[in-house]
Order: sequence, then structure tokens, then C-alpha cells
Amino acid sequence: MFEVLFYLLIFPGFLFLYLCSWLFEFLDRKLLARFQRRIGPPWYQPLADLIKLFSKEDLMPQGANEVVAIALPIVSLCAVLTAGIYVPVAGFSPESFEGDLIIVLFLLSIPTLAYYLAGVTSVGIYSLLGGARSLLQFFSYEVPLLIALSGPAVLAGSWSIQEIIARQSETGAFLLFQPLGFLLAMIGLIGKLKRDPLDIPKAKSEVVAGSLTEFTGVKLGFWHLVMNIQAVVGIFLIINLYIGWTSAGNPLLNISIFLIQWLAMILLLSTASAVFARLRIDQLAGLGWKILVPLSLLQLTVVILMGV
Amino acid sequence: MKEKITIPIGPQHPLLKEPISLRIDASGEEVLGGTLRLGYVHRGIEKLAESRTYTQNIPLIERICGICSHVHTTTFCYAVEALLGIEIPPRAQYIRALLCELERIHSHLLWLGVLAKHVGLETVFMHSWHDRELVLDIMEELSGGRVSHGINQIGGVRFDVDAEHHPMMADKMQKLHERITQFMQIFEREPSIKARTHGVAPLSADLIRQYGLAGPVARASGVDVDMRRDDPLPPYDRLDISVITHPDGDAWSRTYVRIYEIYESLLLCEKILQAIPEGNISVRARRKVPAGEVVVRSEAPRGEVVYYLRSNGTEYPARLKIRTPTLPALAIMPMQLAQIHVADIPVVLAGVDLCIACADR
Amino acid sequence: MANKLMPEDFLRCVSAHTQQPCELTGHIINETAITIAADDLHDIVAALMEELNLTHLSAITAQQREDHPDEIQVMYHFWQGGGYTLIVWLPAAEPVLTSLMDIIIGADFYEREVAEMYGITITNREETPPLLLPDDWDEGPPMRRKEKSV
Amino acid sequence: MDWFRRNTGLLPALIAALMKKPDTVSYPFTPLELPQGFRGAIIIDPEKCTGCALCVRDCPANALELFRESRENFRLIHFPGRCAYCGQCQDACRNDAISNSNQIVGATTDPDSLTLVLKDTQE
Repeated sequence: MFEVLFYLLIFPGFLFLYLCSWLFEFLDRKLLARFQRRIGPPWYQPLADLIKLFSKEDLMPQGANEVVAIALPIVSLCAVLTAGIYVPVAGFSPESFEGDLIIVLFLLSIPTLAYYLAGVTSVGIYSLLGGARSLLQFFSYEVPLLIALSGPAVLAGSWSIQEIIARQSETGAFLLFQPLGFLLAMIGLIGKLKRDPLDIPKAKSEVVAGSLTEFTGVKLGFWHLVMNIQAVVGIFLIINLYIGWTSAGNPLLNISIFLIQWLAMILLLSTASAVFARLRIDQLAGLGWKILVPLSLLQLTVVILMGV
Repeated sequence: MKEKITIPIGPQHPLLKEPISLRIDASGEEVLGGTLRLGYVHRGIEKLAESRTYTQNIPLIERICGICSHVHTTTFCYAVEALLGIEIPPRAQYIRALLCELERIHSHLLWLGVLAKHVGLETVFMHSWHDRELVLDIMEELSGGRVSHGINQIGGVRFDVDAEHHPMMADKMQKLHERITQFMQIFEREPSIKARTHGVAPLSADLIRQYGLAGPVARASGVDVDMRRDDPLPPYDRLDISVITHPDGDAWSRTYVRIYEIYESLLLCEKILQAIPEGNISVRARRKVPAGEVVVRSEAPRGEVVYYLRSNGTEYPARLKIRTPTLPALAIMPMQLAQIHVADIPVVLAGVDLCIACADR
Repeated sequence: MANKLMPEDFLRCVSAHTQQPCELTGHIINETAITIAADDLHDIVAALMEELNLTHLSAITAQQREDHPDEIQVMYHFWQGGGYTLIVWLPAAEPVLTSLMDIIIGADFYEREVAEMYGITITNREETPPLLLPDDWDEGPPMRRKEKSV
Repeated sequence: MDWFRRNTGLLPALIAALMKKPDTVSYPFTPLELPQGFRGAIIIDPEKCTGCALCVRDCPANALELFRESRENFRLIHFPGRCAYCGQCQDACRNDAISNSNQIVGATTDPDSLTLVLKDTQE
């Protein structure tokens, strides 16, 4: 019982994931600031933002559905945290069974649907537009993402992430076999996290803050937590599926190697967010269906031929 | 989701630096049209000007607009000097023209950042506003003020361009020249920017003529009009200006015209600095202006600004009418809103380069 | 586009479309100005546009001069290489102007501003909300008030 | 290297930005260097001021007022709250009594600092 609690609350659970999301948000904002010749926030900024949001007055727009508005952030936070449990960190994950990759993928897309629901049930044109856009975007990036992420599973011949890791330690990182899959997975991750080139649902200059326009106080704090932890878990997932894990003796070395891989991924994401301009929703849909999906299908067929 | 909705881009919106109220009616992502309401920043400058003396009016007129303040005071001073019948020393004319061009560079760089921010490129916004500091430093060294310089007075200018300003200006302008070439490369090659600006909200040349538009938006549709060349104030008739136009008049050509105008203004600044004559920088002007009427036009960063001034022999202007370039640009905006997506609204607004403080006066 | 229009053909074209005698009054510096009657304003502007291609309406200025307290002067400033102005005098009691929007769409904002600032009613155009004044403004046209602000 | 610089859009600019020091300064903690002609708080040289009120006449924001009891008794009051720091008073003054220092005028909470007696012959 005590061990379960430890897994749930401390190590791959809430506290560890929150600290990772804290570090992720700080590094992301600091890196973006340094790209833009700015000083950037101090290290404690993410915690300060959270405390500020939690102490802010929690407004509820008239006519909005209170129950749904409160339930959505909590549900998506639970979904993301449970996904965090199954994604191995430095090769270790408390629970692993055949098919946990599918569970993780499903849990990771719950926040996007919750974001759509938040937009639709909340009052106001901007939330409506933001919600509609997030659904449109969901279809154009989710299909290539799922196909790209199922590549490693096919190569390893199993749907359990631990198996995939084990397989990679024998045959070398799957990144070398399917670089295109890795690229598609990254684009899909940027779309899922609504990060900069694809932040169409929450484009500041078009729909103010998308679905979260009417959210304040604790609810908004939860939403920020969800977004950050979703980013952390998404990056862990891609690291495990494409770079795999070979244990290197003492745990300290393990943790530092994993940390370096993680930092490299954050650098990649921040550069992508600083380099590209935001697409229009119809351009993204065109890009998604005309280019990303055929590419991922091609990648899948290559992987299947390679695997057999 | 195809029923008609109205998107309020109200007085407070991340898109707007200054308050206007724009109601966009759209169905889904297609924009059908927009209605516009102004007047949130209307201070009644024309009425205020009638109860202040000519010298007191200069700081007032400088605060019509934060970005093109120098063009307003220059036009006003030329109008009063025409009524007084005095000619300001050539050195003062060149200094006024120098600051007009520096202000055009500053205004276009500011606009470049705003366009990049609206298209989603925060980094280019930060970089272009970082490079804009170079121009602001030059203006601050010359006049003590980054934006409202207070360098103009009736009869000339108050501060001189000393010998040690020249090297500082030359080196800062050289740095600016490299940065602009960098921006131009980014804007020409970056596929995501081209996707967002090419073919968006085109404006035909005869539509521009019907609305009486002059300035970068008109030049971007092929209308070859530039007040500095066609109806020049003193120093511009002695400088040759090449007017940049672009044929197809969409959001990309407006970007193209404005970026190349920064090059042109940099070149003009160098020409002015070489050709600046020696001599004093201001002439004594009487306080009471003899009765008369005058209309003066000049080229503000956004187009043609028209000043009508009537004096009745006292120290106070009898009537001052200011027509700023953003008014016709705002009139033409609903035409651009008819065939675009909701996501293109920021690009159209940035293309028009709104200066609401000018439009409302 | 900006070939300079000769003042003579400006005068010839204007006087061809009006009965009263009109002559170039040089009282505005940098402008060639002609005073015309209010009711043949519309067809003079239409004539100017076809024959001389004078389409660029820069501004519409209205004012109430101290020496003509019971009249409002409205000036239409055109531009083609140089400035050309048509001056119209209206009775201050109930000033009425015909709109030029059907031939120059650009006149819309200028007419609305002049209408609300000086209380001029402009005919043959659809009713529009005030351009710069708030909707509930009921203290009369602001530019016609006489008191001086501090 | 040249191909890289031309064809990768913003990347070279980003790398260059990473190399350089950030250019924003945290204002209240690190002092701002101001240009030589900066127009800051109004200061006066009491001996030179003759109470001719030329500056009061030219001030666009009525930030200067002169109360004259008799030929040689007068008080010149300055209202920093209304002042636009445009430097017109400095130009109007014939014997350079009033001028702009280059000291930034900070915000204030006590209302008394909003009326500044520049010169009072009785004191």
C-alpha cells in the first residue's frame, strides 16, 4: 500500500511530474527569452505564477456550465498524471503491461478533448472559436501522430513501452531506423501541446486565449498545470519510443543521461516555437491531410517491411 | 457551425495597440464583413489648438500621435512660417527632414514587429523592436526625446546636429542596414510567413484612387504617389527620392514596400547628412501671425497628412484642420475584410498600419 | 499620375458648370481656390472628375469665421500635383450639403466628421452613427462652441 | 556556411542572439544612462529669475504660475504633475533662470510634492 502511494504521489507521480513541468516551463521560457535577447523569468517564476493563479478570484461567467467548467481541468489533470505513471523514466516504470502505449496515447489526448468541451460550454465567441479550432486541429495532427508513434511498436513487435525499450537496447535506437517517424511525432507533439507554430486554438491575436478566455483563478492554474505536465509526459514518451534506454551502471549516471536527452528535446521544441510563424487552420488541415498522413503511412509501410 | 456570428474586436483586444471597436461578422472561419466605430481617443485637438498660442500649440500637436509626432509639428511649423512669410535657414530644413526620415524608419520598424507578432513570430517582433532602439537612440541623442522630440519651433529647430553626432549616426545606420537585409531575407524566404501574407486581402489601384489613399498602402497597389516627390516641402525638392511601388497590392506587397522604404529612408538620411549646409538653425518669429490661410501637405510614415491653418492676426490660430493618413486607410478596411479567413484579420489590420490616435485626433 | 493640373483649366472647367461668375481667389497659400454655390457642388465635382481626372479628395474643412457669424464655410480640398479647393458657404441656421459619396466613396468619413462637428445635415446618403462623437452626445456640434478651454 | 545562413530563415539570427548578452535592462535595479539633452525635472536658478513670467506665458500645460503681490514680491509655483517636460519654458526664459535637469521625475504618493515653489521673494 505504501509503495503504491509512493509511486502515485512521489516518484513517477505528482511531485516528480510537477517538478519536471516546473523545470520545463522555466527552461522553455528562459530559452525563448534568450533567443529574443531578453533576460527571461527567474527560476521560481512557474511556482510564483501557480500561487498567483490559485490566490486569484475564481470567476464564473454567467450562463456557463459550472460543473463542467470545474470538472474539465481536474479530469484532464488526472488523465495526464496517470499517463505519466506508465511512461518509464530512465528505464524505470512501476507498472507495465502489454498495451500500455495505447492507454498512454488515449490518456494524453483527453486534455485536447477537454479543451474543446471547455470552449464549447463556456460563454463567449472567443471560447467557441477556440474550441472549434482545437477540434479541427485535433483531427489534422492526431492521425499522423498515432501512426508515427505506432511505428516503434510495430518494429518492436509489442505494444508495451518496456518491451520497446528492451528491443531498442538490442537493436539500437529506433530513431536511426525511422527518422521520418521521429519528425512526424515531433510535429504531432507540437500540435497536441498547442505550442507555437501550431498554437492556432489559443492564438493571442486571433481568438484572445481560445477556450481559456473565460477561465480564471484555480481553474486556469489547473489548466496551466495540465498543459505543462502533458508536455513533459509527451517528451518522455517520444524519448522512450525513439531513443530507448540502456542502463549505465549507477543510478546517478542514468538520471543525468536521461536529463540530457530531455534537455535536448526541450531545446528542439523551443527552437521550433521561435522559428516558425503560426499557420492558418485551413493551411494546417491541408498540411495535415495532404502531407503528414501520406508520409506517416509511407513510414509505417517501410517499418512493416523492415520488421518482417 | 456555419451560422453567422459577430466577432467583437472591441476597444480592448490583444490585436489593437489603440482602442477602436470592430465588429466582424463571420460564418465559421470565413469573414463576411466588418463595421468600424472610432472616437475612443478623440481629444478634440482642433478645438484645443484654438485656445493656445502658436508656441503652446507645438507640444500639443506633437502629442497627436506617438509614432509620427515629428511630421505633425514640421507640417504645422511650415504652415505658420508660410503665414508669417519667413523662410527658415536651410540647415534647419535639413535637420527637420533628417528627423522626418528617422521617424519613418522608426515607424516602419515598429510596424514590422507588430506584423510579425500578429503572424505568430514573437522572435522577429522582439528583434525588430530591438533594432528599432538604434533609431530611437539617434533621435534621443539629437533631441533629448525618444518619441516626442520637441525639436521644432516656429522659425527653425531648437537643437543642432553637432560634429560628434555624425560618427555615432553613421555607425548606427550601418548596423541598421545589415539588420534590415537580414529581415528582408527572413520575410522573403520563410515559407510560413509567405503562406500567411501572399494573396491576402488584395486592393486594386482604382479602389485606392476612389478612397483617395496615398502612402505605403497606395504604393503597394501600384499607385505611384509620394508627397516628398510630388508636392515637396523645402529640403525634399533638393533631394532625389526613388518611390518604391509593388504591383499586386496584397499583404505581401505592403510588407515589401515598407521594408524597402526603410532602405530608402536610410539612404536619404545619408544624403541629408552629406548635403547639410552650415549656418544658424533658427530665425526669430513674431508671436502675432498676420491674417491668412494656408494648406500644407507632407508625407507621414502612413501617407499624406494635410494641415489647413487660418490665422486672424492674433497670437491664437483661428482654425486648424488636420487630416491624418489613417482616416482613409480605415475607410478602406471593410473592403479588405470581405474575402478573408478569421485568422487573416490580424494580417489585414497590420497591413493597414493603424494609428488610431492620428485618426481620432 | 501627378502631372500638375493648370489653374486655368481648373477655372474653365468649374465656370463651365455654374451660372454665377467665379474667379480664382488667391487668398489660400499653396492652393488655387474657387467659391461656388452649394447646390451645383455635386455636378462641378462630377465634371472635374471626368474632364480633369481630379479624383484625389484630400480633406473637407468646415469652419465658422468670426467675420461671418451666420454662415458656415465648407472647403473641399482636392489634390493633383498641387492643391485645388472648392469653397461653399452655407447658412449657419440650418446648413445642408449634398453628399459626394456616390462619385467619391472616400468622402464618407470626411463628410461624417464635418456633419457631426458642425451640425451640417448631409442629404442623399444613408444614416450613419457619429464618426468620432459618442452615441449619446447631445450637447450640439462641438466645433461651433465659442468658450475657450484652459 | 553561407547556404546555411541564407536558407534556414531565422536560425542564424537565433544562434547569434544566444551568443550575445540580453539587451533588456531591469530598470529599477540597474540605473538607465540618459542622453545629454534629456528633459527631466524643472530646476531654477533663483538669482537669475526676475519674475517676468515669459515662461508662464509659453507653458502649454499651465504648469507654471506667478503670483505677484508688488513690484518686487512674487512667487513662482511649478506643478510637476501637469508639466509635459517639453522645454518651452527653458526656451522662453531670456536670462536662463529656468531649465530642465536630466533627473527622471518619478511617481509620487504625497500630494504636497505636486506643488513646488520655485522662487518666493518673501522667504
